[in-house]
Amino acid sequence: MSATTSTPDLDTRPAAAAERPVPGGPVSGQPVPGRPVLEVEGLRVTVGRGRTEAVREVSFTVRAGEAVGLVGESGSGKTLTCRAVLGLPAAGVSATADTLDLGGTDLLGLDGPGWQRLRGSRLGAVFQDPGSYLNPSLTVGRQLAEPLRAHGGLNRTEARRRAVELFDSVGLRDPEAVYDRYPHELSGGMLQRVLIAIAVGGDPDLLVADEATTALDTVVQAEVLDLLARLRTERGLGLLLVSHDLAVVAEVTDRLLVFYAGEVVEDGPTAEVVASPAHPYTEALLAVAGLGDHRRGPLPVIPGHPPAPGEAPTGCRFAPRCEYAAEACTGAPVALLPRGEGRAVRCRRADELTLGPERPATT
Amino acid sequence: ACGGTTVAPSGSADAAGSSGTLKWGWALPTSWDPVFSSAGWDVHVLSLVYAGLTKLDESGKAVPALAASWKYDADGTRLTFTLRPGLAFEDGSPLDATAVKKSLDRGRTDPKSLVAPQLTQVKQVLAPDATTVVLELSSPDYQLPNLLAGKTGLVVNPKAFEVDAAALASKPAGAGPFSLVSYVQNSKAVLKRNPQYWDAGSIKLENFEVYPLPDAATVVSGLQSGQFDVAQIPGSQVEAAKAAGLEVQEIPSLVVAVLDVNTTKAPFDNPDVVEALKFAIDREALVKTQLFGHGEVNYQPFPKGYVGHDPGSEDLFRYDPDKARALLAKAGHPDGVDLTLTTTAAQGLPEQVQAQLKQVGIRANIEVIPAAQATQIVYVQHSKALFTDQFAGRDSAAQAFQVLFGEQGLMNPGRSTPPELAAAVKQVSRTPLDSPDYPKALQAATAVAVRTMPNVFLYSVPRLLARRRSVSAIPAFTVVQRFEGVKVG
Amino acid sequence: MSGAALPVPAGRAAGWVARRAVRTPRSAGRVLASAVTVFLLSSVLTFGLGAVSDANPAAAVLGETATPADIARLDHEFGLDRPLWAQFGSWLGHAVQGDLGRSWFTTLPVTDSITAALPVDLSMAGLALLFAVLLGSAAGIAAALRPGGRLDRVVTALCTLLGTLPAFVVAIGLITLVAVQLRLLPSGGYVPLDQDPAEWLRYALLPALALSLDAAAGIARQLRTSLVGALRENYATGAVMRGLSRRRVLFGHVLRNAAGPAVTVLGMSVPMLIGGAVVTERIFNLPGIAQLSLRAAEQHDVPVIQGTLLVTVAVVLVANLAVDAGLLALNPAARRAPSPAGAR
Amino acid sequence: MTTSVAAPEDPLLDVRDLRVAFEPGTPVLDGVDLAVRAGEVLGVIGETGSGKTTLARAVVGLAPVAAGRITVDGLDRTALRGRALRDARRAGTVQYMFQDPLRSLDPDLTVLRLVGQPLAITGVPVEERRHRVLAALDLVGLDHALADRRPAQLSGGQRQRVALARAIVTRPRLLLADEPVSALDASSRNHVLRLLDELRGELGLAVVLISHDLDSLAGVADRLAVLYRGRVVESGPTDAVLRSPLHPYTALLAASAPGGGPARHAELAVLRSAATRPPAASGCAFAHRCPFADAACAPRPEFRTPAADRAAACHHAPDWRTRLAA
Amino acid sequence: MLRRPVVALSLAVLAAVALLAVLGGRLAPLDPLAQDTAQLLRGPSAEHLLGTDYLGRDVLSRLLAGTGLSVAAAVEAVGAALLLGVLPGLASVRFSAPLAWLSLRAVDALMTLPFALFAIAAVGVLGNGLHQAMLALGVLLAPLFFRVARAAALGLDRAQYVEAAELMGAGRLTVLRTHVWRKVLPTVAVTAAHALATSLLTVASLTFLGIGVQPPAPTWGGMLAGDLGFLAQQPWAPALPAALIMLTVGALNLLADALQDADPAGSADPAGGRGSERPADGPSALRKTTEREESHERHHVHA
Ligand SMILES: Nc1ncnc2c1ncn2[C@@H]1O[C@H](COP(=O)(O)OP(=O)(O)OP(=O)(O)O)[C@@H](O)[C@H]1O
Ligand SMILES: Nc1ncnc2c1ncn2[C@@H]1O[C@H](COP(=O)(O)OP(=O)(O)OP(=O)(O)O)[C@@H](O)[C@H]1O
Ligand SMILES: [Mg+2]
Ligand SMILES: [Mg+2]
Repeated sequence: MSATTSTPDLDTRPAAAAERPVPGGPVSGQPVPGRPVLEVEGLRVTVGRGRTEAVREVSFTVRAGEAVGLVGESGSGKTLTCRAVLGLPAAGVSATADTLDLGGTDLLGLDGPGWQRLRGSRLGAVFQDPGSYLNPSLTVGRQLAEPLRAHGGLNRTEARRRAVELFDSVGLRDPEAVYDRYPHELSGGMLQRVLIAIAVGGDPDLLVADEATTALDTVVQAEVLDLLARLRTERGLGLLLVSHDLAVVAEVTDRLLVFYAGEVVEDGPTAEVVASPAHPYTEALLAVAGLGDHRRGPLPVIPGHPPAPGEAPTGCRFAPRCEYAAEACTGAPVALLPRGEGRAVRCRRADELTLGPERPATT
Repeated sequence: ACGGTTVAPSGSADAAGSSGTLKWGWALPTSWDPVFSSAGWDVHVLSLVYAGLTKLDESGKAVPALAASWKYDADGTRLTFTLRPGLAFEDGSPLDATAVKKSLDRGRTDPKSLVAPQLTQVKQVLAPDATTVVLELSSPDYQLPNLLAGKTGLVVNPKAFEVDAAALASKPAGAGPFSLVSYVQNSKAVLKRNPQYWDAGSIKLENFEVYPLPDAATVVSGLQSGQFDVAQIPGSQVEAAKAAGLEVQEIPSLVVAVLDVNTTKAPFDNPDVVEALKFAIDREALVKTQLFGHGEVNYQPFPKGYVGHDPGSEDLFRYDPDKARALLAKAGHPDGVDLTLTTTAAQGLPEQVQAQLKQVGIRANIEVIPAAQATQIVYVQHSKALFTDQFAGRDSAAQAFQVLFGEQGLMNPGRSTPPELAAAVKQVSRTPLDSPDYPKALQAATAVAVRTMPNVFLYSVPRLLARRRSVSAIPAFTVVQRFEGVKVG
Repeated sequence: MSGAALPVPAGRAAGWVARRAVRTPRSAGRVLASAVTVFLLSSVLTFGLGAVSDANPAAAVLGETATPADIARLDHEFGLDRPLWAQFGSWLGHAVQGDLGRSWFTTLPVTDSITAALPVDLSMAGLALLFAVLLGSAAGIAAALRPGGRLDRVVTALCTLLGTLPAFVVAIGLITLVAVQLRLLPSGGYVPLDQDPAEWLRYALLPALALSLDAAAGIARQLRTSLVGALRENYATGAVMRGLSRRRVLFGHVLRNAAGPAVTVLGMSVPMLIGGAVVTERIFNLPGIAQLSLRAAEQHDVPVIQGTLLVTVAVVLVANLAVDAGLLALNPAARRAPSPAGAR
Repeated sequence: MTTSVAAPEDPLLDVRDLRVAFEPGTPVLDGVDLAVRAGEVLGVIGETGSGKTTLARAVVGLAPVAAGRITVDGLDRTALRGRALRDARRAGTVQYMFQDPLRSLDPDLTVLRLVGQPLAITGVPVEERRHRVLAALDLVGLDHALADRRPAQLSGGQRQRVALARAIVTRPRLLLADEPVSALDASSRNHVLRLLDELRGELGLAVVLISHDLDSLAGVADRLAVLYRGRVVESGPTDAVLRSPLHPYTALLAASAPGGGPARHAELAVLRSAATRPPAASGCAFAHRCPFADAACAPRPEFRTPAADRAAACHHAPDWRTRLAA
Repeated sequence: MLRRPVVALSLAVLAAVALLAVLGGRLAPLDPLAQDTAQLLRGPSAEHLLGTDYLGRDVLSRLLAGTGLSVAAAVEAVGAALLLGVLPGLASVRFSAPLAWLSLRAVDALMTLPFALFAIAAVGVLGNGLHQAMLALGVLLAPLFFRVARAAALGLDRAQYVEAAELMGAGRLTVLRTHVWRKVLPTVAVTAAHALATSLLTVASLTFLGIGVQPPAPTWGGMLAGDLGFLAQQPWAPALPAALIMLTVGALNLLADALQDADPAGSADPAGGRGSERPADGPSALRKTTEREESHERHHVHA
């Protein structure tokens, strides 16, 4: 069965491949720290036949070695944003942007083969439910070796050797045995490691991890998060991490984007945002999450529901649920304005309010 | 078995001009053993590989075949055949009187023989010398030379049935114009010219292939595309065949369409109803629609031109719906009558007959029975009142009478024969075929039969043969189709 | 849906069953048990069909001259005076040894008739199967490449159209066009494969094509549906994310997973191709099993009816086993089995 | 059904030495003991596949019990069969909330019918049924306007609340909630947890709450039971178990939760350090992953109670913590 | 659903056919059985809008009058199949393992029998008539319904909401009524539409072989088969019944496909939830009638 795929049908780039560092080995050609690997400006995503705007005006930058987190309630547009970056909009979804740049490559107007060259080499992704992203009838090793051969121009034995090394580098024990396993023979944690190995196999500049740890239990989740952190420092990888679990994001990321109803409502260094949120929604979110606080106590909630796409109010979208909402909040759309060093917030009353993490939200 | 397609022109010194292959779309036999063949139409194919003491000429008269001559004794109970000298079976073994005797005896005495009933009057067969065969009869019967031209008289090589009689079913052993090279059931039979045949000189075809008859819808395209050289076609395809550049021959045959009537079943237990039935049918219309005009209205079992055809019975029951209605009323059915018309294929004739009967108040309900069960249901159990049938004719006229009208007659479901008819038929059997009285006796019997018997004859069905232009005309044999003189190419 | 549904390993219990599953004695035994049971049940049905018919050999063989004594003699000769179960037992017993009795009508051994007819069906069905697979998968894949695109709509329309035509209309249409109008191929008849392969092909092309169109349409539709479905699955996205080309994703990943239902459809069309081609055989004058059995049915030749049905069932069962093996080969990992707990 | 009032200290749910095996020889639950009192929330935690769902399903009679006893309110549920089982179920004293609300709610039925179903089955007349359904919806904080919607038209949190409403409409005494919040974002999660908390107060419910999420459990559970490979390895008051675990696995779990800080990280490093061996067939279930495992761990550990209300099944319970610090 | 043009068109065609089936005889301008030997196989004329057939009958009238019988025949076969297939299929879910296995093998056995061959043989035994042929066809179609119903019911039997109902103490009938029936129905309807199409075609083919015909009452299949004998005279004649068959069969198939494509799980999930979560069993998993049944059956657990 394994004898069939012999020739990669893409342009193979043996020269480039040969230069690629072996995972775990000395990191060469590492991007200059701080060099942007992903620049997004004015991203808009519409869904459905009515082209309802589900994400609007999203701008952010991921630098080499930096981890950027996207947080927000369910349905706030985190996945749509990631998929737009990955060039994988679902059926009925379309994305436009002013800038969409991956380390110098303009992603806008990239054609099929262009995306192919990026994916599996400079762009990697991991999702929730890792098992479903692997072909159930091929061994996981073969699925890792396949892009190595297609993109890296390795031959069968080289690809296998490299794949085993990669498996080893993501902390899979007995990588030789894992190579010949089928997806259903591996646990969720192992599958997520396999996906990560595949994602970093092409030595990407950017790794997108959308809810990559959500279905895992805490022990495994912690292991996977550690792995991501390690890869980031070792390879200078830019990480875009999505989760609705603020605790996870707070622990892993450098920067934080808080999404609400398709908009970024707050943007800033994670530690600062967590310590002193500037937007009432961020504050509520922090309060609700109760970061790492294992004490009995009243459980705070944010009253009401986030609006469905297209049904958000014209003014501040959070206003109907905001305990600080005032007359001014409902009129015109609110702009995302810079606030201090490297921070921005989308709130009319940002300057008037003093918000804090410990302030419990309304019950 | 017999291998390959290699054409062997060996030993055909007398086969000057024989060549080519004729592909005939007809029907393959139920068995290649004439004694066990169970279908009437098999005789055409069996006659390709077997020969009889006699054969029938184009008009149906017995003429010499293996026997160069024959003669009856004075009281008609002893028939002596004189064989041609030097006859041989296809495998080369001699065909002498002993062989003929063994073959006839097998047909008479084999417990499963299907021809035995036709030979019941033969007391014994003698072979006094190599070329003389004597049949001793229990009663005078001048029909035997005719009868022996058919399946009953086809001579089978004793060597074959003495060794393995069952093998004959797929491997004929005869002395006919052709011999079988290969046979695939339901597919085709490949024959080659038999140089040993007594009349091999008149066989101009080197090879002969027989195929099952194709569907009416595709037969013409089969001929056009060269799948067949000759094939029987239905009347509806005549125009198409001609349009496709094929030659179409209309050969008169003994086949006649007929309704079998069971006079023991109501309402036919009343003779007036039977007569009403005869008048109620518009045979002209039937010929027009069923045969597309290629055929003739007929009120009797024999076609025009055959010795048995009675000129006095032409137009006997000309379509007369009023009379039919009157007869029905007379029979006590003024408001019409209900009956069941049994058939094996409902489309066409039965539909039309049904519609015609409706005109005179006979409400016929069509019932379809499987063709194979027809024998059992209609002929053996006599359980049906009215059945659409076709009579294929017989080699001997007396035999035809027996089948149609005899007390044990297959197509006489009522199982009764009026004495005057029996007498007339007896007279036929007792009249030598070459006697000048013979036609008169036969026609008299026909006249009695059509007036006293319930069978409703409808029309004669010609044998419609379409052929490619490369094939010379097919001789018009009324009873058994023969291919003497036919050429290809 | 196939005959002996081979137990496709599924569920937690089978989670560990990997590609060696095909060869484990347990599943092999189960497959065999299934196949044998199906065969037995089919043979009961087949035999029962003859048994409930009131047909008897006397009617077929003796015809017009039958007397009650004759009928009784023949019934005895054919063993019809024994109890049904005994008849069934000896019939099946002989059948598995290759003896299907003798035709009532021609007195030829049924086995011989079938042996003569079967190659016709097998070679024709084989060719038709080839056509069906080639045409069907080409059309199905082409349509799935761009769901809703022009090609997709053309293929779908064509499949729908083919599905609405009775088989004989297709066959006669092909004859009229190819054999009569274009005079490319003969309109009917048959030359055995072992006699002259080239001639065989000339004769077989048209009927095989007529036979295959329906199956091809079925395969195309099924393949298209499952391909489109599979392309939406996460693992297809996963393959795309690995930077594989569309072609590679389709052929290397999606096709093998999506081919299952199409292969099943293929398996289901085997009975149609082998025994169900009555109309095609009739129109093209092929001396196959279906013709044999149609004729036998018309003549109430019970041994032949039973024999042809039984042999067809056997062939179909074998074909089904092949399909099942094919499915397993396509899908060695017994997909959808949830990951066994504690595998770390 | 026994109606004799149990003494308050008597547990409402009492599971003794429960053994569940889907296939003979490989038990999924192996000697589980549990007790929950009325008005108490017992949190069950453990890694994927450790048998949490199976435990809950065994209690309601959906998993094959190989050995052991499950009594609810003094009635042995394992002994019930046929009619008696159906009658016990119709009484509605025990309710089970499935792990996945979308799958356990018939997509074709409206909220009204879904929640009313247990009442319909017991033959409650339509009017009363409607009344009680709306009351239940009120109790879980769902708008009456949602009563005519179908599951697909609800948000995840709303669905979870519908499932909860269906569970409490029969006024149960015991509720088994299988990961009721794992599919929800933090706000919705807290909504549901608060509801559970309120209900046990108002209805005197005993709740078994299964979850991965330590935060959730910390919020509402009075006591915790930690499951590992089909065995309860530790149990005790929530706070105490999470702060000072007696079992290394519990410690690993607690330390793995995000947001722990540097101290936790050091602890984690030690706890994870063991090289994985294949799990032993007998003895301590955790030994193969345990950094403290040694020859002493070969026999199966007893369930010991070093302090009041606390218990752990670990041979090194008294001393591993010191080795951790070392 | 209704707004999709394919569905609307199919339904329109089927409604027209149904109307014809009911009213066809009354709409016929002439007596469909009246023969006129003076006008055999004529082309269209003012008197006979679609010409006459081989017995001079009015083709238009026959087509109209034939609708009823053709449709009734197909409905008869499918009705028999439904009866013989669906109920046992639903019931088989509760069979004991050996009985279920045996019933499946029996169904397999029926399915391995080649369709046409069996129909021919059965008609030979039962007698040659439309009803007999349809009954035979019904028997052969029944396994399809058995499989479909069983698969659907099996999937549902494992569905959590059925388990939930059992936990409430619901009896089997209640479960069947409230949960199973409605989910099985669409699948059965899809299969029935396909089966109707199949039986219309099969009737036509059998008629061509001379099986199951009942003249003079016209049927589409009968007319089509009959007309093929007169291609030389009227090459276009078979096109008329063929077109009716094609239209009806096509409409049925398209409708079935559309029903199948309407993915119930695909309906919008307004509240978001997590994108990839979808019920793994439930009706959407039952859509493929060709799907193999899982070999291992559910553990029946009643502690
Ligand atoms: N293919 C689609 N068609 C229509 N609407 C969509 C589609 N995909 C997403 N949406 C809608 O867009 C909004 C944002 O969805 P998205 O998946 O980005 O949310 P999210 O932030 O990732 O939420 P979660 O935490 O639940 O994953 C939601 O309201 C969702 O319903
Ligand atoms: N019906 C079943 N048949 C066979 N094995 C089963 C069955 N149900 C569960 N198991 C097995 O029992 C073990 C425990 O499963 P269970 O669902 O109880 O775990 P869990 O703790 O609830 O896990 P999760 O956190 O993933 O929900 C697993 O190994 C599982 O594979
Ligand atoms: Mg998301
Ligand atoms: Mg669980």
